[in-house]
Amino acid sequence: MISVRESIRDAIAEEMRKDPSIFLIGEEVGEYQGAYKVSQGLLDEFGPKRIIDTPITEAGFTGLAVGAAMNGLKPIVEFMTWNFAMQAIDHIINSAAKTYYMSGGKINIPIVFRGPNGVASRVAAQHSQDFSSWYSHIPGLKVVAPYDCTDAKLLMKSAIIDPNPVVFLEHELLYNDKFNLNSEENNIEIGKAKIQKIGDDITLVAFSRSLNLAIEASKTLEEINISSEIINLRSLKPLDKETIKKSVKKTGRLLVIEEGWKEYGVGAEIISSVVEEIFDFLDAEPVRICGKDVPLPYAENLEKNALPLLNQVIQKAKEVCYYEDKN
Amino acid sequence: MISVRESIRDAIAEEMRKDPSIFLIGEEVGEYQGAYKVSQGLLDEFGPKRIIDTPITEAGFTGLAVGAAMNGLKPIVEFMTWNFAMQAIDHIINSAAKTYYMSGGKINIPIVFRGPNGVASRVAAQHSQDFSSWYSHIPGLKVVAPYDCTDAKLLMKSAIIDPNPVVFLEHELLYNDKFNLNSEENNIEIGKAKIQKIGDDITLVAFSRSLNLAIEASKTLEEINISSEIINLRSLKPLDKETIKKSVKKTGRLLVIEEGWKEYGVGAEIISSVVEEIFDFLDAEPVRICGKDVPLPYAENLEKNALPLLNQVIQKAKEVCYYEDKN
Amino acid sequence: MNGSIQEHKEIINLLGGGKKLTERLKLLSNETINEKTVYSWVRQGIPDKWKVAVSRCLLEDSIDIRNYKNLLPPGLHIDNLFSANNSVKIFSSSKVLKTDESNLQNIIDKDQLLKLYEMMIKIRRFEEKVGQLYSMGLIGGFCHLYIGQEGVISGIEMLADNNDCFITGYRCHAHMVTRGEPMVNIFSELLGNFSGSSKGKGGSMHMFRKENNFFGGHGIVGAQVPIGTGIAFANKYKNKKSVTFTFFGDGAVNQGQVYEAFNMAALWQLPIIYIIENNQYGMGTSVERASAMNELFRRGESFGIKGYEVDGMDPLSIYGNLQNICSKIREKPEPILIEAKTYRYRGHSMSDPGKYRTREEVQETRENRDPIERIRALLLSKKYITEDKVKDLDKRIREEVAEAAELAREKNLPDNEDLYRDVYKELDS
Amino acid sequence: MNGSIQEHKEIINLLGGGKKLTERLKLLSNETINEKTVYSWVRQGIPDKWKVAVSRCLLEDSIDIRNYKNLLPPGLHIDNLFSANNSVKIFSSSKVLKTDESNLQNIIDKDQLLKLYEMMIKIRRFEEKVGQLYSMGLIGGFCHLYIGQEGVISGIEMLADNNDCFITGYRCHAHMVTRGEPMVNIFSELLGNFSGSSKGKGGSMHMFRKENNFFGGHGIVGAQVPIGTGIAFANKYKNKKSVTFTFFGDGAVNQGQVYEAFNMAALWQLPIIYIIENNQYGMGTSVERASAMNELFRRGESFGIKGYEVDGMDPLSIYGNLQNICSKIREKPEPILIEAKTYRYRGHSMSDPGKYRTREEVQETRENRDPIERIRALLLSKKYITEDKVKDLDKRIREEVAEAAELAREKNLPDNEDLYRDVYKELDS
Ligand SMILES: Cc1ncc(C[n+]2csc(CCOP(=O)(O)OP(=O)(O)O)c2C)c(N)n1
Ligand SMILES: Cc1ncc(C[n+]2csc(CCOP(=O)(O)OP(=O)(O)O)c2C)c(N)n1
Ligand SMILES: [Mg+2]
Ligand SMILES: [Mg+2]
Repeated sequence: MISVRESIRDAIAEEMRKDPSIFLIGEEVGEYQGAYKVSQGLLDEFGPKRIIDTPITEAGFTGLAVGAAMNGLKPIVEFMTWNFAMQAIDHIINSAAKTYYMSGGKINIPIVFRGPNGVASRVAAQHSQDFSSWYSHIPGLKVVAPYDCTDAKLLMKSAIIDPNPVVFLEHELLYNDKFNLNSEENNIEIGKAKIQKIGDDITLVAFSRSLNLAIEASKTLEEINISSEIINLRSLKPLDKETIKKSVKKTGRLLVIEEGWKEYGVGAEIISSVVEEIFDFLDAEPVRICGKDVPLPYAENLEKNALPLLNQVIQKAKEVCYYEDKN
Repeated sequence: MISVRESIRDAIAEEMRKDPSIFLIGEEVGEYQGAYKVSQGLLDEFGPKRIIDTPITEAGFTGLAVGAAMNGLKPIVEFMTWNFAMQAIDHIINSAAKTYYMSGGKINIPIVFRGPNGVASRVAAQHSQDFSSWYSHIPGLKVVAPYDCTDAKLLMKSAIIDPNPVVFLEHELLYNDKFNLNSEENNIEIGKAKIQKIGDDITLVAFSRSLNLAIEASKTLEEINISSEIINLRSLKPLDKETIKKSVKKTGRLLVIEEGWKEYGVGAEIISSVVEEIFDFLDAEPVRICGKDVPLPYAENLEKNALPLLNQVIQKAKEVCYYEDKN
Repeated sequence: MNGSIQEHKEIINLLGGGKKLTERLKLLSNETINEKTVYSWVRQGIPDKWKVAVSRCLLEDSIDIRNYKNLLPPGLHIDNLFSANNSVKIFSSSKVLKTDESNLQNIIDKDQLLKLYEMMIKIRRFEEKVGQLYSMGLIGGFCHLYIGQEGVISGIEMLADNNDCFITGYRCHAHMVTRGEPMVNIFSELLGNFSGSSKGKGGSMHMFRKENNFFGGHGIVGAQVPIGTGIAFANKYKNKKSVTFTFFGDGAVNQGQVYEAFNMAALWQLPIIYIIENNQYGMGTSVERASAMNELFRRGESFGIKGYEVDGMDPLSIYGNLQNICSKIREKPEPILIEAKTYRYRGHSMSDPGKYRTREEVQETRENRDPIERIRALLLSKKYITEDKVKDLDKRIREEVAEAAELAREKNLPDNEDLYRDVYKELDS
Repeated sequence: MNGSIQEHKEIINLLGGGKKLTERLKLLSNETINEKTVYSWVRQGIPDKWKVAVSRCLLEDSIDIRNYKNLLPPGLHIDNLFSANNSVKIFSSSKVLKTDESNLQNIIDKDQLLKLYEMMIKIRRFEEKVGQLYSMGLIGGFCHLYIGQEGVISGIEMLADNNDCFITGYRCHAHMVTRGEPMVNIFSELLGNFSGSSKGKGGSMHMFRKENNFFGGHGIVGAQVPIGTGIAFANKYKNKKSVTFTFFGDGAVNQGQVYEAFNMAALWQLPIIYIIENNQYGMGTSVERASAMNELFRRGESFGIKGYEVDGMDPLSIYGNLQNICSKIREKPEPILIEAKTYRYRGHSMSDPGKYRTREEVQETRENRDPIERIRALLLSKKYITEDKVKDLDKRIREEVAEAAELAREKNLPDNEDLYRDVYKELDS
């Protein structure tokens, strides 16, 4: 068993050992070993030339990393959290994502932007935004959101090797979670979802930490004989519509779980792309259980309620499966 | 008849005459009369204290405007185009949209962020992004996108009066278009859509310039006896789901037209919120005709094809209405 | 001496001869000088008085002055002459403001000194209590304490008036306290209660006291700098004589938006005092590792903003040195940059193990530069207060703080419906 | 004189008397000085030579030096002494680099001068043709011409070598031309053809020539500055001796990310030359209206970057003044800031009516400072070329340009499927 935190670190280290043009840059990634300790030990192994502590200047070091990528290096940019990447978002979109196209394929930008995304614990609105749907809206970017250690490690390796800019959305509240590395997988293709659990009656689509809800809900549903298939998206862009559609064709029901805000969120795209293409296979309305549309509050009880809740998932799943509680 | 450009200007001027705490700030809004001449004449009337030319520092002047709003003024911030607002997006989201909530209702930010959004003519990828779905994802922001002069003028007035941050998405390619001001409307509530045209067989949802496509398509469809109802969204957040649902309940069919990228775009939210709530009223799959998921290219023919095309709208509408061409 | 006269002759020739040189020197100084005098230098050498001016002429012609070492008078470094180049207007006169102990000790009276002392004690006891509550698991998320830096806000508060405006980053409890927010409200906020300053929605980093012009409490490093500039902009717009004090850290000082704000503040002459609280570290990164030019008070020079360094561990130095600056700004708005050298005793936030510095470094500062100790010693030496009274005062404040904390602990969580309130302000109709 | 001796006595007392002053002066200078000498000043006055050093002592003690006017030697302004304050290390020695006509005219030989001339002519004719095509409606969108600024890129190209890297904003056609992109490809791009430099996808603002290290062509004002810094970072990382020339405008210079880049470049000593092409306007806004401190070459001082102003209308001045700077950087990487004073003759873009300046202003610059005219005159006066040859050359280049444009006009639009190509690069497997 290994933690998600270590899996990410290991992937970075393994790739860095192979390719001297890879370097890690960001705030506190070196001497401090990472604000969330993801880069623990890397400075020791690779030295300050390749593990680079920056001033608190997201726009600047992101632009710098894009320039380095244009000129032959492979930067991994750590945002202490994705909230701070808003300062740098112009470079992520305009300088990184669009350049390959604008140059007619002359200049590609092999770069990984990574860091914890979305909610953490009690850090309030400015430190808790989930950017999944924003980045996934942008052609030229690839967007991945790992759940467990296998996801984290193999997706990170794929992201580093990818010749395009990849947005790598980690989750602070998963860093400590431990999983076995799945020895049967040794490569995850960006753009492919995983069937986390096979089932027949309803398709639960989730990504990142919302997988926990899906898995928990699935167990409870099993008890009342609702068999759910769980899809772990892994990639948000490209989105693996085929896998989702195949599952929904089988189950006839779709429920998306997402921690981010519901309106204009990830769930909207998933539902729309399904109904647009396989409307007739649906036996009930497709539904979303998402973060509530409010800035994330600090108070413990409010924060909890602002996020998707297990009982909401179960309740909704029952509803669309036309299950009626006996009592 | 008056142009959309002048309607926006007039609304600003009328409100500025009433309230000395309103000021306009941005690049080239004063002496140059606006990069797109929206602020023509305002410097003359209101002087340099209230019409303020800034250095090219979007983050800085947006933050400054937010501070001014906290301290009792009502800024209207012009972004030369919304593309450049990415430099300032942290202030729009973290400083403006979230503060009312984070302060428990102590500090509100009455501010209008405005400027042309989305495609212009042949200006390539960095200057053509449509930010509609991004901003609409954010609780605490209101987002409006006017189509004609009545929309533009009355929405601008509502935006200025609103005690919350309002994102006002104009369209460069509509600035010159002339319309009669609808004398029957003298106020548009933010959050309310307009039935642009009544119809029975299919609901066409559009906003901003995509209304043109909806209106054109509707005429052609009329000729083959497909009666379409057109909804002009006006507001993207709050989204007027009631009006959309009411229409779809009647027509049983939904087609969304959008210039922005399809994946994770506005159409996704509209379709999802409809199917989630009134799935059973739909007689065919709801569909989207959107911008293609590529950075906007420069070449004339590519640019045209990157956007939603009239024939695609008509074709799709026929399809979901099960209309079969005779020949 | 002959060699040097030889050199001087060469120089005069290089500069176009006596006649031309005379004209150039006239332009450079207000003193009259005639050709004959200059001609005589060819034989007698250039007198000390005129050496600086002659050096500048050489520089203007891009002649390497290092060849003529004796030309520069003692105390003047060649680099200074470069910027003394005629074509370079000097905007900045940034400098380090000294703390002249004996002078400063008399600038405020007994009552003021006591008030200052009480303010600092209150901040420290408050923050200590916050630290306790955090360790008890009652406070969540990030929590940044101000312990060690009390002198900065307190010195400023001594010279601020009620109309002045304040804004800072996430390290904002002290500002709430000094701006008059009841401590119980701040504690309540930290505990996530409905009676908190932000109804429990903001937490440690997002607190405001609008009644007294404290505009928060911002979590994004550097963001408060343009916002503060906008607050000052509004004051000027409304013809208010208020000064806006905008606080930020030595880490924040590298954020680009800071310079965008500097430029506008200088361009539009806004009434604002930027205060860099240089506590030596931005999280785990020392100033030296983050800032290329680490005389941070000079970071406004490139934008025409004067900067001053003050000892942030001495509130009297802040008060004494800034008083005039502040009243000048009230009369004639302009931006000023202050670097207050200070230190934080605790970790960056409650979860910082602090491996980037030694215990000794912290200990040394606490022992030798503590702002509270400094003022306590002064109060005692001036016999404004006795040791006993000091203890009484301390006890009273401890009790006040404890009481406020206790009161705040009477849980009153927001109710579930509050989740959806305060997203938008209603239109008044 | 008596009055002044009286003053000097007072000063010596203020500074703690002869003994203390002697020690302080020793610290300030390398020259030996003994107590007796200083004591004698009480009676004889302070000699000119030591006045600067004494002034600095006054400043260090925050004594207002303005009370002692005669202390400062001619040519030294008080503001310079402030920054000469002992506790202020002077990082910057920014200065204006003069164009010494007679010197410069000989720094390059006939072939080089001809090459320079041809380069500038080529840019101008190219841009003129672009203007024509635009007016004919063949080019769409924004289109920014470089006419008037040819001297800048051409001067730089004279000292750059093949490994050096270039990046600029949207005003990038000239850089494409001088970096060796065939003109027909640039025209094709402007016409939106598949054979264009960016396959018709980028247009006027987004062009690249990676073979010769030209990294574009960027539409977001200021964005190229951190990107360029990253290009330099990569060169240092790879131990390449290349210099990166990063061009940006007087408008872009206010963008915050510029200073974030400056800080990192100085902190990490990257081999980069930042070149502000100060053409006096950012769109319709003059430097004065946009920049608080408009000696833009000094904008790096707050970050420890030296700056130099050069005449951007004189490519020889650029070449001559930057040659050494550039080779120093190659040996020992460091960032340098250059402000090239230049001018654009045309509107900001093709759609700019240009009401923010007078025709006369433009006319005057064209007539008196045109870089092409300057070099043409030099070529003629040196008899490197005859009037006839000038005409021939001009004609040849016009033809080349016309031919390239003609060739480009053979439409070859991208095909529809190209819309979906080049969004992502395929993994090589
Ligand atoms: C834009 C941004 N980047 C990073 C962070 C994370 N962060 C919070 S505080 C901090 C250090 C700031 O140091 P400094 O400005 O010196 O203030 P201090 O904490 O010392 O008071 C960092 C990096 C943030 N909040 N915002
Ligand atoms: C971030 C951003 N803001 C605004 C613009 C619009 N804009 C394009 S060029 C320009 C003026 C730039 O002036 P300057 O830097 O002096 O360069 P010049 O055009 O004179 O070469 C502006 C405001 C932009 N492209 N990017
Ligand atoms: Mg600090
Ligand atoms: Mg310019």
